Amino acid sequence: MSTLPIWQFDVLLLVLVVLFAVVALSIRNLMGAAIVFGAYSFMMCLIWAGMGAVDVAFTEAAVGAGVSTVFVVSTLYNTSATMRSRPGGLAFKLFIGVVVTIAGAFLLSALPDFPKWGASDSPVNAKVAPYYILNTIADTHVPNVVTSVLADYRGFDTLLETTVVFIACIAIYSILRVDKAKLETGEPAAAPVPRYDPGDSLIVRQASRFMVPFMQLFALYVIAHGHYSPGGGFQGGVILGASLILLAISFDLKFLLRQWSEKTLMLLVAAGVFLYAAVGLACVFMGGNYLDYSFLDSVLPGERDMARSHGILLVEIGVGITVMFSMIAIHINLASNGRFDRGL
Amino acid sequence: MEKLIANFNYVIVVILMMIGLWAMLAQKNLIKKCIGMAIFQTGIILFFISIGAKNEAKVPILSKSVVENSSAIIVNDYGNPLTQILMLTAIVVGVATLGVGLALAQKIYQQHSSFDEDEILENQRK
Amino acid sequence: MTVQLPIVIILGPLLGAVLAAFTGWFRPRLSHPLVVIGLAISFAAALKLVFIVADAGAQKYWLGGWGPKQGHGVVGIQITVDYLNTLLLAAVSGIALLTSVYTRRLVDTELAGRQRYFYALFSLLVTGLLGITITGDIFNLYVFMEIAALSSYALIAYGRGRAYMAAFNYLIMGTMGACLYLLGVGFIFAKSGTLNIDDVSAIIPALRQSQALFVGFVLILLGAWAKMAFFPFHGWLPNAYAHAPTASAAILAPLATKVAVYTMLRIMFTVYSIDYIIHSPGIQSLALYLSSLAIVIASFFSLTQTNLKKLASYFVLSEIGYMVGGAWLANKPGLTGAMVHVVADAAMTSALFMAIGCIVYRLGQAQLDDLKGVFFKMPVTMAAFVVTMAALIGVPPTCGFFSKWYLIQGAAQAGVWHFIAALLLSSLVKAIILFRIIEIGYNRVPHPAIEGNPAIPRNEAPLSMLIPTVAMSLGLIALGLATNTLVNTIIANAVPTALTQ
Amino acid sequence: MDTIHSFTPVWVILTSSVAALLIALLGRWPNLRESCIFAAAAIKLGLLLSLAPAVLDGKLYEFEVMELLPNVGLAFKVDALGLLFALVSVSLWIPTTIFSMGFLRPLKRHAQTRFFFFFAIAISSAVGVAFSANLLTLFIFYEALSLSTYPLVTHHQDDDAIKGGRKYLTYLLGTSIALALPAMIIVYQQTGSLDFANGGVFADGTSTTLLVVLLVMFLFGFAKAALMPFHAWLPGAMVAPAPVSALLHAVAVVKVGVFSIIRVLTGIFGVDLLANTPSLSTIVCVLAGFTLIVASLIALTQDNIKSRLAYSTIGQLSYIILGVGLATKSGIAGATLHIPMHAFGKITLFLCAGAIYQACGAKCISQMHGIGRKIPLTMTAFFIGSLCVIGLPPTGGFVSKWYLLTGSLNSGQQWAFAVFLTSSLLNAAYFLPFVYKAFFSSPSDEAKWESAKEPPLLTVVPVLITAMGCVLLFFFSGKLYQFADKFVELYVSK
Repeated sequence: MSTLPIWQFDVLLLVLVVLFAVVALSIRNLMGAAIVFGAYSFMMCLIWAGMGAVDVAFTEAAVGAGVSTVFVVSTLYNTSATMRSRPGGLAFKLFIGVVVTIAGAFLLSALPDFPKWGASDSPVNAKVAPYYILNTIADTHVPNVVTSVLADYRGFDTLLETTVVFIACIAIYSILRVDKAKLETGEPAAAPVPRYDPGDSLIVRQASRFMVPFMQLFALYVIAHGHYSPGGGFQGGVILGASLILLAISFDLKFLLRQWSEKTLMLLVAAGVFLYAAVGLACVFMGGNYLDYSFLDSVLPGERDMARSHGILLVEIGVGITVMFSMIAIHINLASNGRFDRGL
Repeated sequence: MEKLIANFNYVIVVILMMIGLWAMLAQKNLIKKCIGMAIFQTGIILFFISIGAKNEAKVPILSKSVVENSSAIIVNDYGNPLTQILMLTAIVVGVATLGVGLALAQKIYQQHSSFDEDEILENQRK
Repeated sequence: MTVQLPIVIILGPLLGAVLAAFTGWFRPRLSHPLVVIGLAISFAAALKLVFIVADAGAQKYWLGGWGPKQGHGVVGIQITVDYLNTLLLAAVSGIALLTSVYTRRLVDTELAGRQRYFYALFSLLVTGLLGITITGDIFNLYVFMEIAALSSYALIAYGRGRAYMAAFNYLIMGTMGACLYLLGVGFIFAKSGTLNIDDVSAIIPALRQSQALFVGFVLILLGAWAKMAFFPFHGWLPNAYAHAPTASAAILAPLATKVAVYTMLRIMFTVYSIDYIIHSPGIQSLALYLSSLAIVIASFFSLTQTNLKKLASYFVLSEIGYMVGGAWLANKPGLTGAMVHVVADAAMTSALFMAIGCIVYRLGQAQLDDLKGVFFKMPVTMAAFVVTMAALIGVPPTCGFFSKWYLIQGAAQAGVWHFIAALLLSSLVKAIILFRIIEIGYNRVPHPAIEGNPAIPRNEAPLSMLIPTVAMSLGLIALGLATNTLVNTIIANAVPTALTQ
Repeated sequence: MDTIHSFTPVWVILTSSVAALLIALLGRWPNLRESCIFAAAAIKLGLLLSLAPAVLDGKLYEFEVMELLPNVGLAFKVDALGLLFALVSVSLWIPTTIFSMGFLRPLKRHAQTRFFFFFAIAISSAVGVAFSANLLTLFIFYEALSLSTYPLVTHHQDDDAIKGGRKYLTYLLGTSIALALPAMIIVYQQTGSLDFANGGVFADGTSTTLLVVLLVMFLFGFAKAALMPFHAWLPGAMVAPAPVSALLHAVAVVKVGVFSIIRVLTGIFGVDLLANTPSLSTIVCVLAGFTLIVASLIALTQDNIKSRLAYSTIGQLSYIILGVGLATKSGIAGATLHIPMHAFGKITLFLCAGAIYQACGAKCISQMHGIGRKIPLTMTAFFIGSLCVIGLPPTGGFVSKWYLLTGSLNSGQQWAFAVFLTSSLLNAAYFLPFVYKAFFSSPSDEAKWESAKEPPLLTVVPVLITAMGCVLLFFFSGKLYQFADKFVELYVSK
């Protein structure tokens, strides 16, 4: 592990990140902006990996860089990638610029008051965090402290996080989905026919058909092995989702919808959250507080700490299901502008 | 010099946030606003992570040897897990908001065939 | 079993929503009753907790069994029901229950064919709002804020035409608010090391002079102000509530802003104690001027509106000025007034939007000058409307009067005369609007009882909408008469003890 | 001064509200509806008289319904002043109902049920104000009265009725919310209680500027007392039908305004605080005196009989305020006496105006020359009523003005004596010439004069009853003085 701070390497990365951010926002061509934004997220993963936050880097790579770029690109696919910049409005931009710089100065005024960067005795690293590191084996028998804190100590946060993903999915569904009635009446497709059609380039199709099984295998490993190595429900779920999105992009949407109908997708999105909430509820029926897996020891194998570890695994599976299918559903909606016929 | 390096992370965090905030408020293009929003959120995530970073700290996964006798765990060897899981939530929330924003932008484009806020306002007023 | 009540308040709507999402595909008729049952369970739990808290004090509940650990403080996530939030919990779940019954017919007509996920989102919004009110963990509050925000964007986007742009603006402002709040939490976390509200409030007094905590406080304040559409950030609210479908406005308007005000109260008085507020006079006078400005400008704009829904949204804006001003008076009557007004205003706005919903349901639109003869067409709805407007004006027996009483008393005690003038001005403006509506609806049409004048057919709203509206408007009077007992038993000990007079 | 804890005051208020409900139900049977009003009025009068003996020898009836704010509740306390005012308004309710039966029915006015419904509610809120034990209960019933009289003022629902109603509400609701409410809250915040205590509520340390500000806010806050700048709603409210302007704008509504000011001056500020802080009593007297003179002068110029009577009412109200402002025993006694005297006198005049309109359709005085010969009964009642308002011997008005004059003599404000005299002369100036012309000069409008005939019995009888009441008051003024004396003994120490 590199000792911090080799400041030359970090400074370079941080400056690059700021550069990418500025470029992403000033490029005229929106597609270009999306790509630079993807690069910006990748740089972010590097910085976080450099700082020891491996799980976060993994999630950012899968969710931040991977899937959001696909979302932005599929939105642009359905609309127009060129940005007609209108003259004028400079005064307003300057005014906002001034307001923002004042806010920035105000934030920086708190700088000297912060604990030294990287100090291991700062309140954040000394108050609550040590308990997790010291007691994770005794409590949950899960070496990867992040997974144990994620799914058990602060399990309620993760349940709500999964609910956020679930809401995003049904929100986008209810915004974009064009109900069948309008579809049959042959309403003229408002969006212009996209200029370039991905077509069926043989190389892309064969390569993706070859890659998808390995991706899914790796994703299942990530979910199952979340106890011992970086990874977990989110990352695994996103990779599974990404594998199916890869199929949808390389072939066409119909190909994916033949295997996974719209109804099963949306039901499974709800099923994941239901599984998570039901596990919590089971703990209540067993006499403990909500999401207290140790009370499931009569149901799950092993005594109390193993029960917690199995409880965490169950919950991770629930998260994985929801995240996977909501990523797919969101992609389909965004790509096909709610018509579920042909998309990116 | 030492002081500047030590707090370099925070300066970058503030710069990133201000770029994001500026984009959200000043940019007229809806997609640029969404990208600005994502940048603003990643800025905050960088802030949280840089609080929890520890010098010479390993990834917070307890090695095989320590799993047997849990008394040998030295807290300062391992990174801070708490800030990391907070940021897992923040990233996922960021993506969710981005998705909803893009869906709305798409629907607005379908109505006004333009992403530019001023054109949309004129169109609405007609 | 009663020890599990706090989590039942959240689980009711959450599981209701997930099940409603399932049945959305098999038997869509079933998702509405499921959500109503979920909300009923939650309301029953919240009501029971009001009585438990009234005599036994704050109830703490640790999720996953992870309570306070020696030397580390609370390790897991804690949810607390104490004097400050128990009333709001009962109010939010009660109003949500009534509104869910009320919106049945509205959803069938306005969102025909697109309502598969409406009730799931409705229930998730209520989960988010109840979560913000009940949680005892500042990061958990952020996650609940996002749940409430995302479902409200979707609910607004159900509207036609300009609703999408309004929802997009709301999304940008809402995310900016949530991010500012998260950054504020980050600053507090950096200085205190823990996320649990009780532990943080124990640490903060020792770090009074720290600039980071001050910046964190300002950030959270700006975040809360953006979420509640307080004066400088109020641009998105009128469009959002006016162009949203009436059913969404009926659930969003009464609750979303009040819960954001609660967040500000919780951070101001529980996390940062009262003497932190008193020692930051710069913000106090700024907040008071801004709240007076908010009340005056919102009242002025409401005079110029011709659409009922836009009119009601400007009322919501001016009511926020009441609450923020009351909280920032930082004395006992002012704070009591703010807390009473949070609950009272939720009920008043809900009754107002329900009455407007009935009018929109029957007359198809809500333009003011097309309301001729509405008092004869819909006598019961308009009676409820007059009672609600009387409450907003502050006519004695209703709850609006008592909260205004405490606010003016607090302002008089603090010597903040511009706030009193703003309060009275907004009551007068609302009185003018009420009597303008009475003139249009009642006087300007030839009285049907006189022979020779055309008889006006009765066209009352359906029973399933009428009963909640009338119940809510009568509830305003009941709440008014009960204010005194509520203040003595619950709100008096929610006010920080440092405030003597 | 011991207090009797009993529910009767609440019964008194509730009877007319219950009557209102019955009226609403019996909409379709007018006779049944009217009889139910008479029954309610009779019961109310009976209950009030049952309270009279105990109140006359110093006991107070008290009842607290519920606590609305820390140590301020919805509470009733019946003392001499309250009982007197309630007796006056209820006893005059009966003749007015008879009159409105006679007046409204033949004109086949619409929505009579609504009319009588809100009439009954107005009466119950007026009695509520009379019995309130603290300023908050008084404010609640004050607002209820404003809101319940709005439909009565806009009864005809034509354009000028709407305009009159709009002016009526902007003045009454506007001033009560903008001035009376904050003043009341500041008093509560300063002293912690709103009960009408006989020594006044303020601790003696309070700064006089605050007292002056609060006094002005109260004087103008209770705009029903029609002090000068905020008097315009009274002439505006003359668009209402005759019975409304008779009972409400002569007795119930305006007297509530004056009654609240008396309560504030004696119960909140305290008479001795008024007496020995010269700035407070001069403000009251100057405002009242100014209103007195200017209103009487304007009344001279008014051709429409109802607006002339309206301006005369504004003047007479300021009599009462000036009487209390003098802060002397006989001044306050005179003011208390003037409430019933003026009530009976002015209601007779308003009812006569209604009767004349019904008889010959004339609204302006210039059209009414010589009709005395055609409708002698109404005009004699009008004459007696005007005597009572001017304050000449055979009628009760004389007694109250007598006490007011003696009060002004031994008070600090000697000039009040001159003000009282000049305004009485002005009263005579705008009433007697009209009465003279009505009887003796030749008719100015032939057509109207020919068609004029005595109005139906139902409208003439109540007018005669009230006129006879004025005369009776003169002879039984001793009984009324007992009320005034008891009230003065309670609130005035020196």
